[in-house]
Amino acid sequence: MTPAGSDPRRRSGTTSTRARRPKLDLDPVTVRRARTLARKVGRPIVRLAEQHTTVSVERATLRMAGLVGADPEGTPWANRLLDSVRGDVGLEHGVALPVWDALVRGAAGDLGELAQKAAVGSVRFRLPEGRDATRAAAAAKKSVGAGLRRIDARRRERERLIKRHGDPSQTPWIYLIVATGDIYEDMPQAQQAAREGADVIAVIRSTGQSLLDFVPEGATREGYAGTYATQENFRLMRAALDESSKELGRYVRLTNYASGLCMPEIATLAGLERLDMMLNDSMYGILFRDINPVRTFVDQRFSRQVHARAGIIINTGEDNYLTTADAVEAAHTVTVSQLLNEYFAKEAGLADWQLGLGHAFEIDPDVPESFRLELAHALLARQLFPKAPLKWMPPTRHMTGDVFRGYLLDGFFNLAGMMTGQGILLVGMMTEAVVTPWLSDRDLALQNVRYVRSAAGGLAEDFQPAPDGLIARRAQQVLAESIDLLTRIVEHDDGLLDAIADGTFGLMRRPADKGRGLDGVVPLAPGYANPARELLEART
Amino acid sequence: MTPAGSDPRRRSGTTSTRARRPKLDLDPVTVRRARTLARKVGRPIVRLAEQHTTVSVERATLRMAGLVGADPEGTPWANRLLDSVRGDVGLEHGVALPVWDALVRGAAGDLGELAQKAAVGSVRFRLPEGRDATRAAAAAKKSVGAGLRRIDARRRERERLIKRHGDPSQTPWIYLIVATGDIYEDMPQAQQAAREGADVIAVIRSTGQSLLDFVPEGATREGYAGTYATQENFRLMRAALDESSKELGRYVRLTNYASGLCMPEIATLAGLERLDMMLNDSMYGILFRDINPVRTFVDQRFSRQVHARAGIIINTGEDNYLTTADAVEAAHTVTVSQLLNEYFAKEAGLADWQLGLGHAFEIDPDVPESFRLELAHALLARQLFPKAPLKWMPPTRHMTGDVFRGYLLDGFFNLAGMMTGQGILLVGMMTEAVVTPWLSDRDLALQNVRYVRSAAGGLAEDFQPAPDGLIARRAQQVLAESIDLLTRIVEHDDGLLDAIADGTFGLMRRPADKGRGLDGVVPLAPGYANPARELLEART
Amino acid sequence: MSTPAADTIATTGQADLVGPPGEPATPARILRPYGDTTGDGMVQMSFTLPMAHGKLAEGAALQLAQKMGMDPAMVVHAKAMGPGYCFFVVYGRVHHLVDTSAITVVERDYPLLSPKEANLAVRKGLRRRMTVVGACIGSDAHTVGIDAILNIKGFAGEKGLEYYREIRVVNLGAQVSVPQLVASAQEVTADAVLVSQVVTQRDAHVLNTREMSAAFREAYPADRRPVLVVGGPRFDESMADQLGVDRVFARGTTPAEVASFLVHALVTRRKAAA
Amino acid sequence: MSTPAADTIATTGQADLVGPPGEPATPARILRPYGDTTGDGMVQMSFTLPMAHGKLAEGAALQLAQKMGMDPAMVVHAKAMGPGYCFFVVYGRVHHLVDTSAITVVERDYPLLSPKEANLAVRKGLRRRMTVVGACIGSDAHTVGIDAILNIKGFAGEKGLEYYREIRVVNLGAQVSVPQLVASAQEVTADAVLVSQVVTQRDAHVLNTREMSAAFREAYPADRRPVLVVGGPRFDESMADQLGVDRVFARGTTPAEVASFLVHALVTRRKAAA
Ligand code: B12
Ligand code: B12
Ligand SMILES: Cc1ncc(COP(=O)(O)O)c(C=O)c1O
Ligand SMILES: Cc1ncc(COP(=O)(O)O)c(C=O)c1O
Repeated sequence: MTPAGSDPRRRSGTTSTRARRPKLDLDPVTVRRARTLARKVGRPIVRLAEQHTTVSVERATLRMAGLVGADPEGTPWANRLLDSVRGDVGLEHGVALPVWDALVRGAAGDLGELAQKAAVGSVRFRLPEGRDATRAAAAAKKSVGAGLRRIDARRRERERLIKRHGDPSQTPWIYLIVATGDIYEDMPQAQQAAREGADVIAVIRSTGQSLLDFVPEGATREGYAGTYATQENFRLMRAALDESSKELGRYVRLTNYASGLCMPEIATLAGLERLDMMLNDSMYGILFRDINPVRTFVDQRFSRQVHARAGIIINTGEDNYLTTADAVEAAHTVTVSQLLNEYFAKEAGLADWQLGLGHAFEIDPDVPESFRLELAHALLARQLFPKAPLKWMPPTRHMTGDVFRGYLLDGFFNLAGMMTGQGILLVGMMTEAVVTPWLSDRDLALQNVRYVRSAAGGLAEDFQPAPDGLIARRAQQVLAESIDLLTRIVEHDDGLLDAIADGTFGLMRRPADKGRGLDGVVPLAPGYANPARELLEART
Repeated sequence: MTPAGSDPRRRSGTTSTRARRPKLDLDPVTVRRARTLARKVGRPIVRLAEQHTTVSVERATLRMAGLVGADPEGTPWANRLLDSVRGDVGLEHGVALPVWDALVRGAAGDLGELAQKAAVGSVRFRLPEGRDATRAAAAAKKSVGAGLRRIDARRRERERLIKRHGDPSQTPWIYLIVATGDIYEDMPQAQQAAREGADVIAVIRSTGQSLLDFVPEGATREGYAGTYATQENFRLMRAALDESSKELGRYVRLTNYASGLCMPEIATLAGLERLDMMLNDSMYGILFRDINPVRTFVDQRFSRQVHARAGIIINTGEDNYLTTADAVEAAHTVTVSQLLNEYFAKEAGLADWQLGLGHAFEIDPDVPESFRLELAHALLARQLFPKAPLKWMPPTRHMTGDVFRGYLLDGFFNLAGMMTGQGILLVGMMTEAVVTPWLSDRDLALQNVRYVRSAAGGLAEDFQPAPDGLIARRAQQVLAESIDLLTRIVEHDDGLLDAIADGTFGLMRRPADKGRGLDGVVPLAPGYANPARELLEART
Repeated sequence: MSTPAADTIATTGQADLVGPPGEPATPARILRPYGDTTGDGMVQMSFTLPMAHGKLAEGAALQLAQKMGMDPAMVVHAKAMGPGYCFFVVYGRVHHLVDTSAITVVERDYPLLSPKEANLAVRKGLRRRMTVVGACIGSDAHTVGIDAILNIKGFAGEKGLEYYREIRVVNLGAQVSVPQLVASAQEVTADAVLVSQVVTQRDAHVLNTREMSAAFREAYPADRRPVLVVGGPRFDESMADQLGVDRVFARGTTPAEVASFLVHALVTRRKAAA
Repeated sequence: MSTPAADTIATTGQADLVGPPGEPATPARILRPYGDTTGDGMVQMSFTLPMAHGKLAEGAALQLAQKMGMDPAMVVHAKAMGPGYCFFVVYGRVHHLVDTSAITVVERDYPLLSPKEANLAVRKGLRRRMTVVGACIGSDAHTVGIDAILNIKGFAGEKGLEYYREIRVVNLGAQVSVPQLVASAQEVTADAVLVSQVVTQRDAHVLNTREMSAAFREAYPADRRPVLVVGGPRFDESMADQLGVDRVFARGTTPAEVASFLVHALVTRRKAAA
């Protein structure tokens, strides 16, 4: 898969490529200014990330090296091993040196055995020095490198399969969620969705998984409003969709969430199981899950490096702002977050085609001209990030139990997506305000997409916002407000961290020294070693 | 009500008036050519109409002069009286002279009594001559003139009420049907529809009424899939909507059908009961009810003259073609029929603002680009008839029992109506393929209209079909095909009558000497007199 | 869009395969509605009650849902429609079981013939052309359905009966009265009469059809009565007896199905009887 | 859009006026659903059956509709969703009667107070500020609902409880565990605990609420237990007893309703009891 080949917009027959001129006249100087500000805001955060590690980054390293499985209570061996190491020597030097030192010393035949022995106290860790350290580091690098090569192999496998089965023949790619809580119900539902036209399947996670500081194990059947993200569930669903790809002659992509306290590990598992996209946002965990900001930024950077390496498209979470804040008033916070997500993503090595930057159709439908305001916002994103696929999210907040009205709103959402050349379209469900999607909701929703795409997809050609019209003025206004906000963030004493602390995003206040998972954050000591980070960094 | 004041498009805040340039580049020479051809096709038909009368035209004359009521079997006195006259002296001289001759002679005190006496055979009619004829003619003219003045008074009353309550504040006007079969269920349903935003209420007629050669009497509760058009039902519903107009501070219009074998009479009753719009098409009865072509054209001309006088907006029936023929293949037959309806309407004295020319959103939704093709057709009509309100009809043929899909289709129909500046929007029902509309269907449908109008009504401003794009090319093609067809009709030996006979419209073959109601057609004899026709003609 | 293809219907004589997820499917006899999990029993409903919006109305909606066997039922939407009506959307679980072994389906109990086969059967069996009279009766003017069956143009890619060389079609069109229809059938000595009824408000289709079949019973000796066939989108195919006709066809019918039935009824069956 | 206004609810204590069309309205006790004619009983339904599309499936859909009390029922749409599922839309007449006299509605049995009145009642009745702890418990992270009740910003134009001078609000936010919640309530000596539950899949809201109320019963002597209130869009307001809480609030709740209830429960009622 080459970046170009996987840019959904490239294959568009009916979207912006056929338009007569750019639909918005954005001032290039202003646009450059916005990016410069985003870089200013983001750079200190990258430095912060470079200076810390987290329990999950270290566990991800162990997983990359092949550590799998869980103890009889279900605690993963990665957690058990990490806890032992941390108890013995702390984490500030990383797990790699103590762990591979033990292996080199012959304390166990492999990581699994080592974890088991450590769990019963029959192994103790030390921080190797000198030659021991060098040897441990080399062994670690070898193990982790093998893992990275497995990820590389999965990436090549994806490219092969895309070549064999083909990409969707149109944009936007159709993205659908399944969320039964039971992987065995999810699989046939996903396959059926693919049959009806889904290009991407996302398995929604069970509520609460993002706050678990471990990744559950095995195939699971008991999630609430979603199915646990586990390596085995990833494998099962990817296999099911490989079947579908073959059946349909079209490579069907799989998405999950690299989000929450285990973001780095889940990213790693995604790479190992050939997931194709991952929800992965630089601030979602902070704002919506009250996860400690530093923890998030450190985990973020690692997980994005993994995604870059694995050829995974990330989906950022700007849509979430609009579920708590007003979509008109807060439109510029979406743009600011997109600019930051872009900065962090590129810094981590992701290419343009991997940036599924999020935004959403969440303006109150009772607002006059709401549809045209949506078009303005969607066009702004489209033109600010011309090479990114963009992930277009459906109405949720203003959906009600009136499923007929909901079906109509979703149709206009689909239309806005087509008219503004969005790359990935998350299909809305008429039952949004009622239940997690039923099989039939999905079927009806895809029928909605098919109708709008076939009947009105080409409307982009005839859509030429008046240069001084409502749409153009609205887009300019949002861009101006974004620059104001970025300027205000830069002016904070401690930049972005302060801004997050004082409620700038989504009206949530999240101080840097509070939040979940803070005790899993460790400042690096001199001599910290982590082969995964080194190898990933080398590549970027 | 002045023509300008009642042109729905005049008040538009969001439609074509705000557009930057005409959306289609139509060649004015071609457009003029089309109108010239329509005139060529239509003129012989007008001459034909002038040379005939029908039972219904004559009965309408009697009704205008005040004849009401029915015998105990329900046969209207107008029919009984006409049949007696016809039996005694034939119809070729009209009913006026024999009837008023009898009255002048003192055979009865008024028309009602005369009819009753004639029915029991106690009066015989003759064709008066000389002074008797002059006296009879004068008496007839006085009676009929009084009726026409009643119609004039209702028109002024309408104008007053519109001034008092106001016109809808936006276009398109929202047009809704009620169809319970029971006038007493219809009334509250109509009032509720008005409350939810309907500007025009149409009471659908019972199946089969169009083939009745009499107008039923009284309030009725037993229609099938519609309610009988009777003078009393007209009165009841108009009164109910007058209440609503007051309640809502907006004049709510009422529509019925001047169609079928009693078209002239129903037009007259509509004028007398202050109906505001009437379904009235130059060829519908011929094609869809197998009514004799000559009968139809004669009845047509009279009924249009009445509508012109009464200030009633007509709605033509081009939508019907597309329920039997394919909406893409037969698009030009709609245009041709609109041009003919325009010619016949203007010839009968109707002003531009009274021309609710019909067209419909009936392209198979599975046809690629179906929505844009609809836009092309709708724009063509809009630009060919810039001053006519245009009546935009919803999808019916391709509606299915999938009411969710139906609700979506109706939304796109609404959108097309807004984007192309239609004047009157007949609201589609999600249950189109299932049942006659339920109360809740109408409520949901109006919610659909309100959303589309408020959210996307202004999209007309941003809608600029590419000059060489699909929409422009399609509109030009349909216009060219229309000119071809008109040319072919002109080339027929007997013009339009031949064309109708050989299946040119709606794939139906209707020879001029076949069809229902033929025996009610009578060529005029020298000395034919009809004060209604004379008075109406004088006015135009 | 939802038209069942005739052939798949005939071959599906059993409940389909639903087993434990991920496992090989086995035929199920007892089913429940499916929302997003096997056995969840979930359905959606909407309706209007003639009462003002409010808590009482929502309670009334719940009561109705419960009487219909929903438990739990959720009123997820309630909207006043004027002062006297309220519209509801309700979701919930129904506890009824669907027993697929207790369903009576009018399966095609005759072979589906190509036009060629049908022609051959008529030629051999009747030794003359078969005459078929078609009409929309009563005030019904919806001819598209009967035309789809009769006109050459046909339906769903199949040619209509006019295309069959051995079938003579007399299509009377719309709004034909029952006496007119009987007279025409007698005049052309029809072998079969095909009637379409689309308008169903106040059961118009049922009443008209009964009137028609009674008239034919009246006008003909039992053994000479033409085969009576009625069709339309809202008919229930199992109602032939109640309607007094020989066969009922519903939405999605194709011409070949009708031709095959006529051959079956007029050629095969009569021959068998003789 | 469909949120019932609180006040109209309280005043609508009877079935509304439906009489013969066109005649003066009289209260009706026995109602039927209304399609387009009084008494027609018409409703719309949609659901999926886990079986292949075909005549048998349509028969199965009819059977279900009949078991739900629909007769006649029309399957107006049937669509295969893959080989093993079929989606249906059914219209028809139900024969159940709605008896509005048999509906149990949780009416507001306490006066609706303005913030001023509520403050006054607390000051006079409790002689101290009332402490309220709020949270989304379990894994539920939907805070918008509880925030609508608690935050100053409020809901539907009404200010939230934070705006009430005499109410002290401790909003614990999302995903609070039950032990955490109990501990917090004890720490601040809460008078009332307000819990929100939005996720309902597999009855999560019911299970979590029961766990919560049990924990409070365990942790407190009966007479000192804080008032327990639970809310969320899918609760049935009549389930308070089953859930072990003092009151349930459903979709469309406004802050004033909650404040008024708390005053009623903590001031008025306790005073009456004393
Ligand atoms: C086209 C149409 C019209 C056209 C009819 C043109 C014509 N020449 O037929 C026009 C515009 C004239 C029309 C008028 C009216 N219509 Co109309 N019309 C429709 C529409 C949009 C499509 C019907 C259709 O053509 N379907 C396509 C054909 C192929 O399908 P079919 O009829 O089901 O036929 C198939 C099968 O049922 C079967 N079949 C049918 N007949 C027969 C007969 C035999 C012997 C056999 C074997 C099989 C068979 O085979 C066919 C092929 O599979 C429907 C809505 C809809 N989308 O369904 C409304 C609809 C049928 N109309 C309706 C109504 C009420 C009317 C009017 C009465 C309204 C009015 N009061 O003015 C008028 C008057 C008509 C009248 N007097 O009957 C209602 C009926 C409501 C009801 N259930 O009672 C509908 C459902 C719309 C609605 N929701 O209100 N209509
Ligand atoms: C906003 C939203 C989110 C936001 C939440 C942000 C936040 N901080 O709250 C975000 C994006 C984070 C989110 C995430 C998820 N969501 Co969510 N979300 C919604 C959404 C769109 C709106 C909910 C809302 O805010 N309503 C507005 C408030 C004001 O209404 P309310 O909650 O009903 O509250 C009122 C009353 O109920 C009452 N009330 C409520 N609580 C209380 C408490 C008390 C004490 C009282 C007195 C009254 C009261 O008063 C309020 C005012 O009237 C709904 C869909 C919808 N349109 O309803 C889905 C929805 C609730 N989410 C859902 C799901 C499944 C999720 C996820 C679990 C999906 C996933 N697996 O990733 C995640 C994870 C969340 C989690 N762990 O719980 C489902 C729940 C399905 C179900 N019935 O089980 C819904 C219905 C969407 C769907 N159809 O799938 N979601
Ligand atoms: C970036 C991101 N991560 C995660 C989630 C899912 O939430 P949770 O943290 O509950 O898994 C979302 C919400 O859709 C999201 O946008
Ligand atoms: C012009 C016209 N007249 C009449 C009708 C109604 O049909 P019928 O003749 O059955 O009353 C229609 C159909 O909608 C129509 O368009």
